[in-house]
Amino acid sequence: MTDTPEESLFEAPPLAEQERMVEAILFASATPVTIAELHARLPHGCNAPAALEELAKRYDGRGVQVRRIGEAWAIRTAPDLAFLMTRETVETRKLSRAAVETLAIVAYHQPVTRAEIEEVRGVSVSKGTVEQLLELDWIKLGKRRDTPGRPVTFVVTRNFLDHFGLSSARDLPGLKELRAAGLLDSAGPPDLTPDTPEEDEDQDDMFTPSPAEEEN
Amino acid sequence: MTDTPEESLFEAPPLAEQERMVEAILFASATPVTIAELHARLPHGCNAPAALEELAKRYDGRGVQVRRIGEAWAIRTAPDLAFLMTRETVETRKLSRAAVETLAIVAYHQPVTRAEIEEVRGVSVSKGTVEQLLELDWIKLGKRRDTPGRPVTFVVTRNFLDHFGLSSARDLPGLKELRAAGLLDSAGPPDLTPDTPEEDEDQDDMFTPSPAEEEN
Amino acid sequence: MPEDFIEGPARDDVAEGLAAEALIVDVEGFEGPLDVLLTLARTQKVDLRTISVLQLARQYLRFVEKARELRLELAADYLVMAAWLAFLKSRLLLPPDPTDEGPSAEDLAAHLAFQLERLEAMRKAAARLMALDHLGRDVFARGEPQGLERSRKVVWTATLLDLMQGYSRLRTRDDFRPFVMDRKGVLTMEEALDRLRPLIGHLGDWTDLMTFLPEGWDVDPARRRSATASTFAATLELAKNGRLDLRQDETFGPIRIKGRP
Repeated sequence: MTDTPEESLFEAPPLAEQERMVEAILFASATPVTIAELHARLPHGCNAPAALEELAKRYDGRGVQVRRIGEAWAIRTAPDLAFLMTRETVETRKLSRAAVETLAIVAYHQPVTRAEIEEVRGVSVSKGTVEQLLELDWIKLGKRRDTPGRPVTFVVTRNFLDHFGLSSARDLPGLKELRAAGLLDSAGPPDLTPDTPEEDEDQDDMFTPSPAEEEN
Repeated sequence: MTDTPEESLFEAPPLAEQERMVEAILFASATPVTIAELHARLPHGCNAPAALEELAKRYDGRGVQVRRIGEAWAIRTAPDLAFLMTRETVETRKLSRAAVETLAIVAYHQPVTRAEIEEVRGVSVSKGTVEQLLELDWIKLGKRRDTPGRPVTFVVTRNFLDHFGLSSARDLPGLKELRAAGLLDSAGPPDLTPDTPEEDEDQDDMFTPSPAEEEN
Repeated sequence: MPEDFIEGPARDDVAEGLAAEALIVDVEGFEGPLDVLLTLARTQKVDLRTISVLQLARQYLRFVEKARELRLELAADYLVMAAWLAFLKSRLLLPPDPTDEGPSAEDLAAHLAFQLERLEAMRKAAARLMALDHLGRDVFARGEPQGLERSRKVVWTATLLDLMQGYSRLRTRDDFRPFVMDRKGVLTMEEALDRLRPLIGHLGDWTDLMTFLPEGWDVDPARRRSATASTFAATLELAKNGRLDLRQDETFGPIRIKGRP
């Protein structure tokens, strides 16, 4: 028996070893792995964020990269090598213009209600469009809005971030500029508009800093 | 026009770059990739074996390894980290009644043939039950019975004795003890003993020194 | 097209005319009135922030008129927008009414401009979003994921108590075996009847019942009791049917039977 037999049993492996373990787990998974999932699989006492940081550094500039996707991490091929990958390409269904616009509105305005999406687009959102985006697992239902009728809101998913290679919704292209230009604010018209009053009430919430970013 | 405009157009990327490319291809491929396939996908003039060798060296000792599988190459989890890839859930289940009874008969009557087990239980013994007990290493095959057909007999194992905390099968409590312990809750009429005479005769054999003890 | 809708120098240049034609032909391709407005606004070739909403309203109304001329079915929301723009146009042209509550015509026009700018911004954002590297097109996930194997290990347990209880259960089962009559020691009434029927025809004289017991049933007491009872019951049955007569001369005396002719 050594001095600290109990402790040594549960001592976490050295960081370099933890890094190897995180590497193996990330490599094995096609989908992003959360910190919580990593901790669940690593031996007791491991520090997944520290190991991830080391690992990400190691893969900097390599053919594959360690990428953060929301609260999860994944290994992905480097974008500049896409030309090598043509064989792997899976043809995805082409999204309709309505679907693309709806997706963008959800991403930039989240959480956002259907009425708000319709307000921005000036046209009603078809059920099929929302269903397609839900099916792609790019948007999901968020919390209900605390306004009359308690409408559901939509937010983007981790899968959305993963698909577009975003670490968080804050990394959306041009988000800062749009916000600075006031285009993500609710500048609801006072009263006399084609919009119904209750939609205007909703708008106050509409463009507040998105909690979904933290959620994802 | 420079001296070698044609050649420079097709000049292979530097080896480090080739290594990145091979890395991305191996990572993204669903199946191991042959040298020929690598050459088909890499830019003209690349040296796939050299790039693979560099890559394999780079992954030496890492959480994943570049492994040769037949004539092809793939990235695989380091063997020592395989344990991270399985989440073992241990489920404790009670042995079925049929298995408990069969085991009890073997323990009390050993060596015992399948026909004898069935006679005591009054129902046929399923193959699965016997196999389960064999797999648990609680019973094993004993000597063949010297009767027509030379049926195999079953005896309990050392592992059985260990599991149940017995030093020998003779330590199993007899019927009288079971009754005294309240386990035989048959408060039947006193003259009607549960054991018919012929069964009692069997019992004499039953508790003769068990060959299984010596064998184990 | 009503001339009174045209104020100031009409900008009906060739390009705009062509655009309007194209618009009408493609009306089905529009994503609602705001989309039409945005397309029309682009013909003004100015920043959306400095757009002339008045001019835009005129263009839109002209678009709707044209659609009607061509008998194109316009959805209700296009007509609602037309009505609203006609209202806005008149408000913009008239001097503001000081008694009028609510937003000014300029506020409404500014909001419309904002809506157009926002829609345009979201379109551009959507385009930038779709231009990002797509997973599965530009960036790739692990092609051969290993997944997480969930191996389920079942540990079977049994205690010595289980074992002993199981054995006890087996050894005591006989005590609780459902009661089954011992058929060997029982003569049924049907058997007795079958036995008696062919015999009674020959009975000319009174004969003791006990002589009708089957052979071998008179030694063992239990068997004799059973045979006596069933034979007696059978004679009662036959007497009821009028096949024989019964008599007993004294209490506990022998029962005798005689067949009826």
